[in-house]
Amino acid sequence: MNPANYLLLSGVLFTIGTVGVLLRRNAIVVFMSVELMLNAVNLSLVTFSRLKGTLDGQVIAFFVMVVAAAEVVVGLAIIVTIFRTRRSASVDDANLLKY
Amino acid sequence: MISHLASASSTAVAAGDIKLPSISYSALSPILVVFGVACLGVLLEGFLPSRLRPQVQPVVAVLGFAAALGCVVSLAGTHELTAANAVAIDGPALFIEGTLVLFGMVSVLMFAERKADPDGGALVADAASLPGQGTHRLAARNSQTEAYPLMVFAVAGMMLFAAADNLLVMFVALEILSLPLYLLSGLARRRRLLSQEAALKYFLLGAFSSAFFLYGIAMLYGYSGTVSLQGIAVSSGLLGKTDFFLYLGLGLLGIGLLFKIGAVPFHAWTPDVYQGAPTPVTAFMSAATKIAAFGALLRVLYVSFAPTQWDWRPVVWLFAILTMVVGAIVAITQRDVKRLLAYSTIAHSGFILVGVAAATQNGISSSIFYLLAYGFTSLGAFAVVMLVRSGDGEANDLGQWQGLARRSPLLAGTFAFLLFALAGIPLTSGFTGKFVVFSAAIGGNATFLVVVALVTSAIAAFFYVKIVVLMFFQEPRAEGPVVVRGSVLTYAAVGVGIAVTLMLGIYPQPVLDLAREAAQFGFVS
Amino acid sequence: MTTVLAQGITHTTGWESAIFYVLGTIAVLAALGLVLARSAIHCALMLVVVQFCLAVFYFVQDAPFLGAVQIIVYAGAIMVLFLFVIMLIGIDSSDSLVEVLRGQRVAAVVLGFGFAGLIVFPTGSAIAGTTAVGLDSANGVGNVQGIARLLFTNYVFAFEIVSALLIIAAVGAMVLGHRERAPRPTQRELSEQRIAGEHPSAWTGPGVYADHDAVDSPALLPDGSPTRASLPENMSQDDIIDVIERVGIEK
Amino acid sequence: MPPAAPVQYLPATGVFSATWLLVLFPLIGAAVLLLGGRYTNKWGPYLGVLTPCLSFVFALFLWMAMIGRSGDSREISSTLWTWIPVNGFHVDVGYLIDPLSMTFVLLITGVGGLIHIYSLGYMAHDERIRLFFGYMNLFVASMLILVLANDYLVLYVGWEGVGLASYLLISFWYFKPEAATAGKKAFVMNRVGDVGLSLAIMTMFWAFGQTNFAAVFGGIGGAGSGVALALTLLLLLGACGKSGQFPLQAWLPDAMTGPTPVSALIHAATMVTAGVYLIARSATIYNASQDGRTAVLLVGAITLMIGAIIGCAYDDIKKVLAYSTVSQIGYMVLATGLGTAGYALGIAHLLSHGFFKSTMFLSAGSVMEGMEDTTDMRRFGALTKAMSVTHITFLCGYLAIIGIPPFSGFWTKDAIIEAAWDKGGTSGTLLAITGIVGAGFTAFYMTRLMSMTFWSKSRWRETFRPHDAPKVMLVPMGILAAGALCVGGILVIGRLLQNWLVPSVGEYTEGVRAVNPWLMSTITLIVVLFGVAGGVQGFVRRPVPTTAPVPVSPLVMAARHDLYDNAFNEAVLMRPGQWATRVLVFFDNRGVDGLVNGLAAFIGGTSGALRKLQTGFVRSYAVGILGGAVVALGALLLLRAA
Repeated sequence: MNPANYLLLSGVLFTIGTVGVLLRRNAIVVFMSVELMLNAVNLSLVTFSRLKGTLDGQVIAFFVMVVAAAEVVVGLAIIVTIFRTRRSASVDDANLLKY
Repeated sequence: MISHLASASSTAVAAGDIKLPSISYSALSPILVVFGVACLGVLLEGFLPSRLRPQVQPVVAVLGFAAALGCVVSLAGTHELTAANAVAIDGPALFIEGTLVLFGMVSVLMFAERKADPDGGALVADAASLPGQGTHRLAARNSQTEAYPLMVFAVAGMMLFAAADNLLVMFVALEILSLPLYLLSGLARRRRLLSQEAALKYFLLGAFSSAFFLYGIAMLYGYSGTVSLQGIAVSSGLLGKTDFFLYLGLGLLGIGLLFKIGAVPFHAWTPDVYQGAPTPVTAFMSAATKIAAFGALLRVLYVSFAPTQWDWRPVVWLFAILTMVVGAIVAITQRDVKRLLAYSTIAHSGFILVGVAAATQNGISSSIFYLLAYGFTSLGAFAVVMLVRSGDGEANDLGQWQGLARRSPLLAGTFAFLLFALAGIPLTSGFTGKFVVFSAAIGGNATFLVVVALVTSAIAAFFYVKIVVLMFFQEPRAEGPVVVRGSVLTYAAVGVGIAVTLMLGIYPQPVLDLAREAAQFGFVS
Repeated sequence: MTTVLAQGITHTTGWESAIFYVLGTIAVLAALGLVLARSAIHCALMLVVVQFCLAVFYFVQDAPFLGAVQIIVYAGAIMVLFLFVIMLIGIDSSDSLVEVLRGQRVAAVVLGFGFAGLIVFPTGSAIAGTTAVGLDSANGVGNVQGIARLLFTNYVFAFEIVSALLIIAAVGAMVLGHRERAPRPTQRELSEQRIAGEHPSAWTGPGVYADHDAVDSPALLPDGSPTRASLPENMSQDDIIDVIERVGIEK
Repeated sequence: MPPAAPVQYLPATGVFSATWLLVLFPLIGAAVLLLGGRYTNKWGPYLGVLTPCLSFVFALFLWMAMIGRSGDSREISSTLWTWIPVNGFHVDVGYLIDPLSMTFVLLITGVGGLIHIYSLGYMAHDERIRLFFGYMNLFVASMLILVLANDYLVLYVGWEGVGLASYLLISFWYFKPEAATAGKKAFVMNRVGDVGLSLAIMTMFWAFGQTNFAAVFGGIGGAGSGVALALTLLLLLGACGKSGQFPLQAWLPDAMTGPTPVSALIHAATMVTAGVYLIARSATIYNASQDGRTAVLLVGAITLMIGAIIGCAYDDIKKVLAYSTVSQIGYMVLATGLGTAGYALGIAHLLSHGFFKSTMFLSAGSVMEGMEDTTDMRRFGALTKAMSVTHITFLCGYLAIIGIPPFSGFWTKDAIIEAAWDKGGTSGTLLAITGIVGAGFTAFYMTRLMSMTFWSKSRWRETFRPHDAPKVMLVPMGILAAGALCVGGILVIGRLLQNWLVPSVGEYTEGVRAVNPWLMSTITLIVVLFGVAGGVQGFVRRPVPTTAPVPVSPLVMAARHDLYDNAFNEAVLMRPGQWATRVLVFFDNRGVDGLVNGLAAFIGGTSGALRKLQTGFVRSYAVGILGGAVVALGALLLLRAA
């Protein structure tokens, strides 16, 4: 097997993540789809790291995890706040702002 | 080649101590000062009694920005890479840093306005409490002072975003500037539901687009083995079989940047978020986020992708045209003044993209000049919006602005002047900005783009003038708006906006010279 | 040194190939599950599966440190946070199967295939016959040491400023989560407010007359249906029509 | 065409180095009146009148100084400050004062000053009179910037400024619904013209790297004919928008909803002639392109006919005058299209038109004031006695416009017709015939106007108490009327103006086939007298119905009943006339309006449709982002493959 095949898997996972963002209504699931995209990116980074023989990719992947953690905190806080006022976590319900 | 060098350097770690790279703290001082002030703000939140915070926090922020501005000025002419090529301190970076700090100062004035709303300030007192709960009333006269350190963090992130010379640092800076903005969007005192919705939308779409940005970084790393902008530039000179990753990386990276800029079709968040967010935050975003994102876009395109410019320029053309046309046309039927200004910023992004498409040194200088000019006009316009209110909160419906000139001719005249600047009427900064950007584009052989831009400016002028007519030539409604007496802070923000707009319209030479000098050596490479 | 560079990996070992195909399939299926499962809990579990698979890939690809972090931080801490929030806002919240946005599903699928096509197929041809340099030399003194060295040299500035992000996250969570508690009114205060307040008569108790104490909420008749007679006489006609539409009083 | 010699202007010395004072006075006036708020209510109007008068006095000084110089040292230019320095190219804010701009400065400040004085009386009862004078001062300042600029970009500043002031003044009585609509229409049509001008400026920048007059005129010879043609057409588009020329004429008649002094100053005497100024100023460019000049001729000829024919169809006194303006500007544009033979003649007609048309507008304002703001001529009649002074001034303007010798129009209009004939060839003949026929129509509709207003039987309501306006209005009217009678003769006899303008628009050239000017004048005069006769026949002898006869236009009605009795005439003359009038009125009201409204509706509709895409659903926005991603990646990969 070509060691670069992980890139194909990563592309597929990333795409599934984007489709999830488009399809799901629960804000938390949408956010999890974004996390899936980030995971796919990490897989690419690790694979490229191996293809290039440098550890930079792994370091970047590590940073991605740290940043993702911070993003999750803020994102979930926002979702919880909006849930508390609306009693709903559906992104479709949040459409007062339009046109 | 470069990948081999890079791999050699990182494989040669077998022995020896780790040597910290040299970090030029003086070159980084503006950014570090702003970061420091943000941390100080967080500490003040913890240790100051809540009574003092609303007075102390804005002072600290403004003083911090002033100190940072001093650092920027003292660094003028610096041209260096520091912290292991993580940050580039060069002309454009310093120009943008200075501008951002100034925008930050003006925005703080608007954040600190507490007289316009009878309950105190545009920011909510207690974001966590629900409307109608007892705590809400109790804390009504306070406001969430954490907004100041968050906003200062955002400024720091923006400064770094425009100066980052390494895609990883750029990504971290992107998050540092985005997360506070997500939070700030949700802090409006009035119309909490809209504000929270804005925060949610901004957050979800922002996270979505930064995933694309990140995937782009991965692809560029995969192509060149490095994430430093110069490294990519060097390897993109030698296109090979895997140059697919280069193009893919550029495209994905561009999506993240165009999202922040608000280019069509990545713009959809802009009107919603601008409408829902507290007005000071909207003003801050429209001025500051834009210049930071364009700074990063210019840096990426002009440093890393200069060798492939013939391939990306048509794509920038495409998005510039889409952005101008959609922004100008959709604005015509808007009924909400903040939404309308949001579409106006979209159209302006298109005009700046015209300058970006020039791919010349003049493209840099004209774009950053335009961003500075536009930022001050936009800050002034949103500051006016803060002062026009009806019973509960701002009177954002355009119908309520009808006949404003009868009630408050000076305010209406001020707003009309700012609108003329946005429309690009001569003797305002808007005209000068458009002129330099379009002439740079002509110099860069993008004449067709300029023709489209002129036609869209003509369309866009229509809705600006429509508001002027509404304010001056129509009878006010019975339940029309009240123009409140704000504190001197908001008046100062409006005054600065007007003064800069007029000055750059009549005598722009000093600032144009500054922008040209800043762009003279281009980006460090 | 030179020999290391010249060598390269053109094919993975059989073990690795097997792991890739098996776990890769599982990861894709789990990812699809994330998109398709109705319950948010199931989605979260699917994501954990994907993350475990990826952790294995990291181990296999000479990134043991990342693999460990993936399991501890990502699949562990972050996903627990997700689950925690799902529990908080209602475990039974599941998406309905009906798509309300016209064309959304079609657009999602078409764009998904388009995007995948733009990425996967050219990638496939771009990587044909790739030689991986491999990390044997980079990991020479150990993976963790190698990463640490980079972290504290080339990426030291990013490492420093990431701290700002953590502060922002902490402050942000506090801004949205922390509530200034007002002193709770005592029972005496409550009853005084109810009886001796500015109201001409006592407030209605909950569930007696109307489901709301706003003036435009009609009282309920014994059979539970709202009555128009209870509405104030000086309400405008438009408002009464509104109320009628809202609660469905007849006439 | 030999390449033009590098253009050199003399530096400003002496009194000329203070030329900027011309602009400064009204600018200060505008600033004080507009920013001062209600504190200036008491004395504001007087300040507003004072500033253009000051400028006029100063302009007279400058004029004297200029006459004192020899002919080849009358082009003086100076830079005030650098406005936009960019890309090794810079725009200086400066001025150029030469015979052409001097002429305009005198017209603007002189006529403008008189109209300001008139407005003191006309607007006396309007509570927003201060604002009115603020806008008027703004207009004068912008117009002076326009004509004094030495750079197309600075000219553009004035161009936008007059547009803004005109727009504000058209909508001044915003509570009338038609005022708001008219303002909007003027805005839209002017934007079309403005796009033309801004594209022209961009083209100059692209071709010459500069936009100042010296560089553009110096470089035009060396640039290709394509550049010259593009510039001429784009500048012509700008001129059409501002001057109400075909196909952008429809806004001008609607603009009459503004106060009458505005119609007189802006929409008759000065701003609408800015297009003619632009063409004359760009004489060097137009000399370089034969095709460009042909386009100008065509626009001028079409417009003069359209304006004259439609002028016959309206009953609103100000609209008739407005179409008359459209038509007269058509004459001027036609003259400038003749090239070196015509620039000076166009300017001469512009000046005499400035006098007689503002006289007539001010007189019309006086009539309206006496008739409770009625503008319908069918409600007038028999005002000769009640408004004797107004009648006399109007009569002066009337005699001047229809060209009865020895009054202004006779000299300036006939000179244009002769020059057109002198052009030679079929085109020259056709143009001259157009001019003569147009003169006949002019005589007809102006006679009709005079008859219906003054000479026919009284049709006004009993409540009206017609009376002459107060002195503050009559005096300016009288001065302008005197000018209307004699200015044309003064300018044209002895080629006074032509020689004066030589430094600006070049040496005057004779046409190829000289014809006895007296023969030409006689023919024109006969046609004019026919027109007068028709007007008298239709509207003095016969009673004028108080409501317009339907369904045909008044011209046709008149023609049917009185002018032509036999079938031959009906078939040959009337039917085409009827057809032409109907079609033109239709197109003017529906066609051009329709186009403008259609364009607006189209953009509005697109806007509405695009707006619906902003559904408020995050997931729809995500579709947009992913779609954009696919497009961006697809485009990049295509470009990579290419």
